[in-house]
Amino acid sequence: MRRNLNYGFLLGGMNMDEKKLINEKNIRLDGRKLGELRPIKIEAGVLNRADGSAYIEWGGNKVLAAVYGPIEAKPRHIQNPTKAIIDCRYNMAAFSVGERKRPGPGRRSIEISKVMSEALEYVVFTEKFPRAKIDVYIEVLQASAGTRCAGLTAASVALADAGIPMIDLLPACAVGKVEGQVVLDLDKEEDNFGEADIPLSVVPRTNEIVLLQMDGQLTIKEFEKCMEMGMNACKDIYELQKAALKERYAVFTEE
Amino acid sequence: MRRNLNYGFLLGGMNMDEKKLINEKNIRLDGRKLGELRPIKIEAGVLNRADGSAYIEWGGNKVLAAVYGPIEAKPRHIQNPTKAIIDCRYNMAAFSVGERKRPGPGRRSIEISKVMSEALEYVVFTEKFPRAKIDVYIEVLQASAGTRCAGLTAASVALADAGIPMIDLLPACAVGKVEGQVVLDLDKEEDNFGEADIPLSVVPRTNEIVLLQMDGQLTIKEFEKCMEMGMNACKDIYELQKAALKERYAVFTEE
Amino acid sequence: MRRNLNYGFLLGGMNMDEKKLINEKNIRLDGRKLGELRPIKIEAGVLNRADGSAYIEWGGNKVLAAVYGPIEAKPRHIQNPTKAIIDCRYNMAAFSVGERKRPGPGRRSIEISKVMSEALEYVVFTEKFPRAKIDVYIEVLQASAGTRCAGLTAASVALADAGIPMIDLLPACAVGKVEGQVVLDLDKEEDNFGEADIPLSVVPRTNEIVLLQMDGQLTIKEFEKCMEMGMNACKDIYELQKAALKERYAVFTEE
Amino acid sequence: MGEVVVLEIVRDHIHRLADHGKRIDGRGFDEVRPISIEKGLIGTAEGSARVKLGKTDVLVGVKVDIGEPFSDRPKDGVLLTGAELKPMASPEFEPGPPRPNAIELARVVDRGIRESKMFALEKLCIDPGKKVWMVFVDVQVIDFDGNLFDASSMAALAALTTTTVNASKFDQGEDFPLPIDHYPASCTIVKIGDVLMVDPSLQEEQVANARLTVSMDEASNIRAMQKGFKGAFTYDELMECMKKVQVITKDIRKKVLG
Amino acid sequence: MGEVVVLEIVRDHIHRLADHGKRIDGRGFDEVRPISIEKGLIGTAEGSARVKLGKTDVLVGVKVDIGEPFSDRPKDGVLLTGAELKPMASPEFEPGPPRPNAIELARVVDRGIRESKMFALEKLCIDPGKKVWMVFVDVQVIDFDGNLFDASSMAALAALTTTTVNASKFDQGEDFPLPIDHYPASCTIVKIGDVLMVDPSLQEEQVANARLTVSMDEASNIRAMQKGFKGAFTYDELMECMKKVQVITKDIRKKVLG
Amino acid sequence: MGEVVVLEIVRDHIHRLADHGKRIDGRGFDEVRPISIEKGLIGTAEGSARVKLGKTDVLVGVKVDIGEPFSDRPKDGVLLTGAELKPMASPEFEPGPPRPNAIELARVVDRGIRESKMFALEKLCIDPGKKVWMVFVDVQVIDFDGNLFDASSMAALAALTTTTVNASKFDQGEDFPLPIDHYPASCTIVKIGDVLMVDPSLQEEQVANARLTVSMDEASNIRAMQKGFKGAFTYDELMECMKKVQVITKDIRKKVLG
Repeated sequence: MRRNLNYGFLLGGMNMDEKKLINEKNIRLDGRKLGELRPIKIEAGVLNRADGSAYIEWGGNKVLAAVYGPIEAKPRHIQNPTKAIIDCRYNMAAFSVGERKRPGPGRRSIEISKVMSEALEYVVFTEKFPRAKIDVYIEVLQASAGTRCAGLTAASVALADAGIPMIDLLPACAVGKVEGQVVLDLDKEEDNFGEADIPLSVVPRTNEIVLLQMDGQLTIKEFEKCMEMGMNACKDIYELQKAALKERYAVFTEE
Repeated sequence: MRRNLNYGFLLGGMNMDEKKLINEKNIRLDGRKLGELRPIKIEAGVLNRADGSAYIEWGGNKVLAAVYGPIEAKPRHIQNPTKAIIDCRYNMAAFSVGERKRPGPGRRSIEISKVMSEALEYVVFTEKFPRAKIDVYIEVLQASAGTRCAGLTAASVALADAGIPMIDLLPACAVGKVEGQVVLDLDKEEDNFGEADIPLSVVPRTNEIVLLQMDGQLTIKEFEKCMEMGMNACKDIYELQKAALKERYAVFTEE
Repeated sequence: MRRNLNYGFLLGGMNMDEKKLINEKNIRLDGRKLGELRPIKIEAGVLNRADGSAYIEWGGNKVLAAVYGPIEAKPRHIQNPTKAIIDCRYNMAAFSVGERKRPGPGRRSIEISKVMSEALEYVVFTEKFPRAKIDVYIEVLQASAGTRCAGLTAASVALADAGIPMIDLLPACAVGKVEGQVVLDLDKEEDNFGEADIPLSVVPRTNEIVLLQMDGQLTIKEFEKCMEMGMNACKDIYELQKAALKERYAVFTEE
Repeated sequence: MGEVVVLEIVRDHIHRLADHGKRIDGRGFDEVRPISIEKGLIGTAEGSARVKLGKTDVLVGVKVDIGEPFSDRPKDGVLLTGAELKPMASPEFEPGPPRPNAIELARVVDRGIRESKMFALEKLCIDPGKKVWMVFVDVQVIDFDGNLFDASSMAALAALTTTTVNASKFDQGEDFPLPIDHYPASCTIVKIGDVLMVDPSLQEEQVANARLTVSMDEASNIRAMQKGFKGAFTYDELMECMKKVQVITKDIRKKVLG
Repeated sequence: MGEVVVLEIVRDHIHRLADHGKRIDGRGFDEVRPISIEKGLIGTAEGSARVKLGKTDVLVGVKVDIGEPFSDRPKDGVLLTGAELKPMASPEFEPGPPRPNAIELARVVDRGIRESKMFALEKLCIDPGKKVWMVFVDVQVIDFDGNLFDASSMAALAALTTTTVNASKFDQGEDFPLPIDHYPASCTIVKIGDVLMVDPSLQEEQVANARLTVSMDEASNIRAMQKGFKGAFTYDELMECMKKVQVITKDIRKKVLG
Repeated sequence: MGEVVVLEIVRDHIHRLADHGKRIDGRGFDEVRPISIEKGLIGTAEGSARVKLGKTDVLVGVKVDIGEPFSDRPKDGVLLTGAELKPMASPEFEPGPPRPNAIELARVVDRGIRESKMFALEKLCIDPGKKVWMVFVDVQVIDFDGNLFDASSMAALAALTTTTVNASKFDQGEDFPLPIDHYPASCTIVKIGDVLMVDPSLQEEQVANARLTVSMDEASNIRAMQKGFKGAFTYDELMECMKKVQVITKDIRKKVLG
């Protein structure tokens, strides 16, 4: 039984010994197959003020990403003379979870912001913008497991929308273990009561892994299966990212 | 019944259904007529270190105002190349209210500081001091309804005491509605149990309104009456401000 | 009975009316004589990254001191054009006391850091390093009364270890009154239940007092006795400081 | 300095247009920008609404919880309003704790709700002195093009009128809608030169002398007011504002509730 | 640099005067500046006093409330002392949370009260482990011309001796005066060159080598002590200080209580 | 700029050595630095351990207290892990509240303990919903030469396995050892060019492309994982890492517990 400070209480009356998250036909509570993603909808260019933006709905998640920059990094002493800094800030809105979240970044948000910044820095041609800063803001408006993956998926679309040169987009998704089986894209109950959760992000062009975290319990064999399933799913998500940018681009050319 | 987090409890045992704030002869609990101010005493030049200062006693309010500046604004990036910044900080002493106030600026103080700064900026010739800053500190030592008006009234006297060129002084006072009647300068009980409260400040020379807030319930007609009563009262307060400065000036010439 | 927020509860069941801290032979609970120090062990040069360091075990205290600098003080506006700043930061580890201490500097730590910085500044030739800063970090890993004296004793050894020119080392120790008698180097129970506590630090070469605080109750006569006892003890501690540096130096020459 | 020069050019332009009875985006002086409202979009919130007022985009989420009442109001539920000007919405907004602009926004929205007695806090008492319903109104600005006060007030009105108190989750009987008594709407007017313009865009706010925000209930009673910016209003201007507010808040209320 | 040069000139001047047995404001070395005391001036406080010590001006307000005792002192009331060096009082003081100077001031004033057992905290217990009286002593510096320690201690003494515990407000029986047992007074002495001067003004503090503050009770017991600044005292100087403190605290106590 | 140049030289040097199968300090790619462990050294802590991993020096203290459980886990004890990168340990670390690096360290150490179910939090319940044991794990870095994750995890493992719950102090029966079920160990691997190196020193961390920290239990189950730095791993590299981790965590566990 995994820890989750935010959602556990929602399941108050539920007796997990009786309830099964996956039935005998390998169908999950929400009707998905083991390797099936929740519905994903991505839209690029949704904000006016930001230099680039994207909105993603992914299962019960609703996440906005906005990009400002590159602009000169300030104060000067934070500048890197050889490349741009990527400063990604992940935030959950007060009303995005069951129990109201107090405003301001907690330890979880700070850690997620850090691993996201590192992942994005790998794909952006930061050396093209010495002394500059690129700000990426991720706002989770409604959360339902997998927000960091939804956020990172949206963030790279927002960077592209801002015209920032990149090696590639960054699709991301979670994979894990529930009732002994490897499953893709855990939903909230699976995340709460499953045995392992691995958010990961892959550079589609090179198949390299740039974001990887895990908690729970897995054998090495199971981890291999997880990685295969997750890396495959990232390819599907990549297509949705490209489609969102094409649609945005199409709108532009029509104007 | 209006909200007031600080004083409500002081009236614990009082039954407001029985107690009347205004009697049948239109006399208020403290003996004042509807359009009568509480006693006001203003003194200019009360501090040694500050460039200008004033002390005001207004009913149960005791408020100090101190002015430092104009001096070069620092750090440089806050400078306005065309005029001086006015930074007014309103603060209530821990012991100024019934229940001890925790030190440090709360949301109420920050809002009041903002509207005060804006009002003072209108009357100071800020364009005479590009890149400079003028600090105005308001310390409420004892509070009893109407502190922001008392503070602003003292602040403009302190600015004059500091020799800072101004269009005019800024008298301020509150007006409101209590038991259906428009009344001037609400005291603590009237503020707690009245129906509306309007702090306002007027430039005497031009009759323009530079500070105006309101909460409660008023018809437009009642608002008109309030404004007339308040604007008139500001003229009386203006005379007290000028007298305080004259007295201060007189002392100087005697020396 | 003196206040001590941290340790008092440890003595929960103890009835102080019956228990005596000093017996009829003038022997204290831990077997020491009135003017006897607890065991002290000092080691210099215990850290790799710091420019200088020292470790001290003193009775139940375990304290580390580290020195960085002199380096240019930043930001520039804190620089003193005529001498170096000494910035000493005293900190108690969360686990160093009976009840877990919340991380971050409290008011007590800030005051101790201030008086320590002032004491150290007297013995360092700060005028040799204009515009510079010397950081001294004191970490109390285990606390048992007298941590500021242990910390200051270690700090001056760490400064010497960093090669910073000084008038002299700074031995420090506490002296106080327990059950009517002047005693040296109070332990935890004596500190909690004694009548007075005086941390002091002496420049051995000149016999000047650079750190002195006191709380409790003392006659002037008793204070005189305390000072004599404490100043003498500082001489003994001074020998231990020098020995620690010699040992460190000896190790170097052997290499 | 560059920014200052640009701002001067914009100022001149807006003033010159105003002299000819025009606004920079072609609107009439008393014309509010297009309003679009989406209600109930946040499933994790007990109430929510997103309001687009021109290019200004604001999301309000309402959370309801159980907590202790304030000691001086033991029988009243608690209303807490917060606002964050997230850097996502504008390059002017910085990360970190709320600054004066955000605090003023939160307090003005709060007063509009509180002073209009939009809902009776005494109806949100569970156990006097011990347990009451706490209503958290969180304003999140998503895109900033001026007049946050009105956009946020509209979103708060829309969110609160669709809020369900999740009583069953806390074993406090059946869920029930927040008991709404009044429907306040606010209207913000800026003074540019001698002209009064409603619903200012960001460019208009940047060059305006003075700003007035008035909240009225459905009977056109004034419930809250806030003058802002470094300029002044005359008495006559204030009274002219009141007339405008009376008309426009009716319109806005209809749009938000309709 | 300009400031440094001015300070050097002042330093030389003060030293030269001291060589001739004089102080910059004409006082004798053992002479305290004029003291004026106003008690009970803050009606919202349970006790208050304003002390002017020369041009230094300090206001202390005492608030009394009911709260929980510290877990290791379940039968003791709580004394909490705070000090704020507000920028109103001096251009050197900055807004924001208390810095080391303010914290040292608060703690030294606190020790003077606490260690002298000015009032017995155990008499402020209402319900052991649950409810005790909490005494908040807040020091507000209004005008700063040196020697805040003594000015604040005097104001604290004056305010506490006139404090009424507002028991009736909390339904805890009749109001009663804070039960005072001891009357501590503090005296601060600086060393400038080889000279000891009591009650330093700001200019004297700025050029002083070392500072010593001693708090004594009415029986001339030492109750608290704090050495400050970057210089040192010899043993003989310390003992000379004690003699001065003994005389001066008696004077001060009389003035404050009288 | 100077620093950047030096870093480039170090980077070239480390890469060139790696091409020849060597590391800057002479170790093999899969070789962990010397480990020394001291347990129980802090008498004021309920458990403690100091781990030196090469020149990295970390102290972990465990405090146990009684408190309230989280409302969504009423029957579970509470585990709280904190880490401070004190400036004592490195000129790179600054005073003040924990920054992202310290927060990531605390959270990775925490996950290693929590996800391995090192001790059953449900066994630390005293009175469900009201009173539980709270276990505070505080990581204090004393000297910093890279790989804080593994050094801290080792110290946490060593400290927790020697922790005594001080029940008698709280009148909760006899003291008892923290009931340990699993013994997690972590191994950190960096990728420099195409080479994987375990237990990176500071210089290696500074030039590494990517970092992977994996925590395994005694049955070689993966319990927690954290990829760090701005580079990437291929699938094959990840699987190679897993094999290394399996071997090395066994070694480490033996050393820490032995």
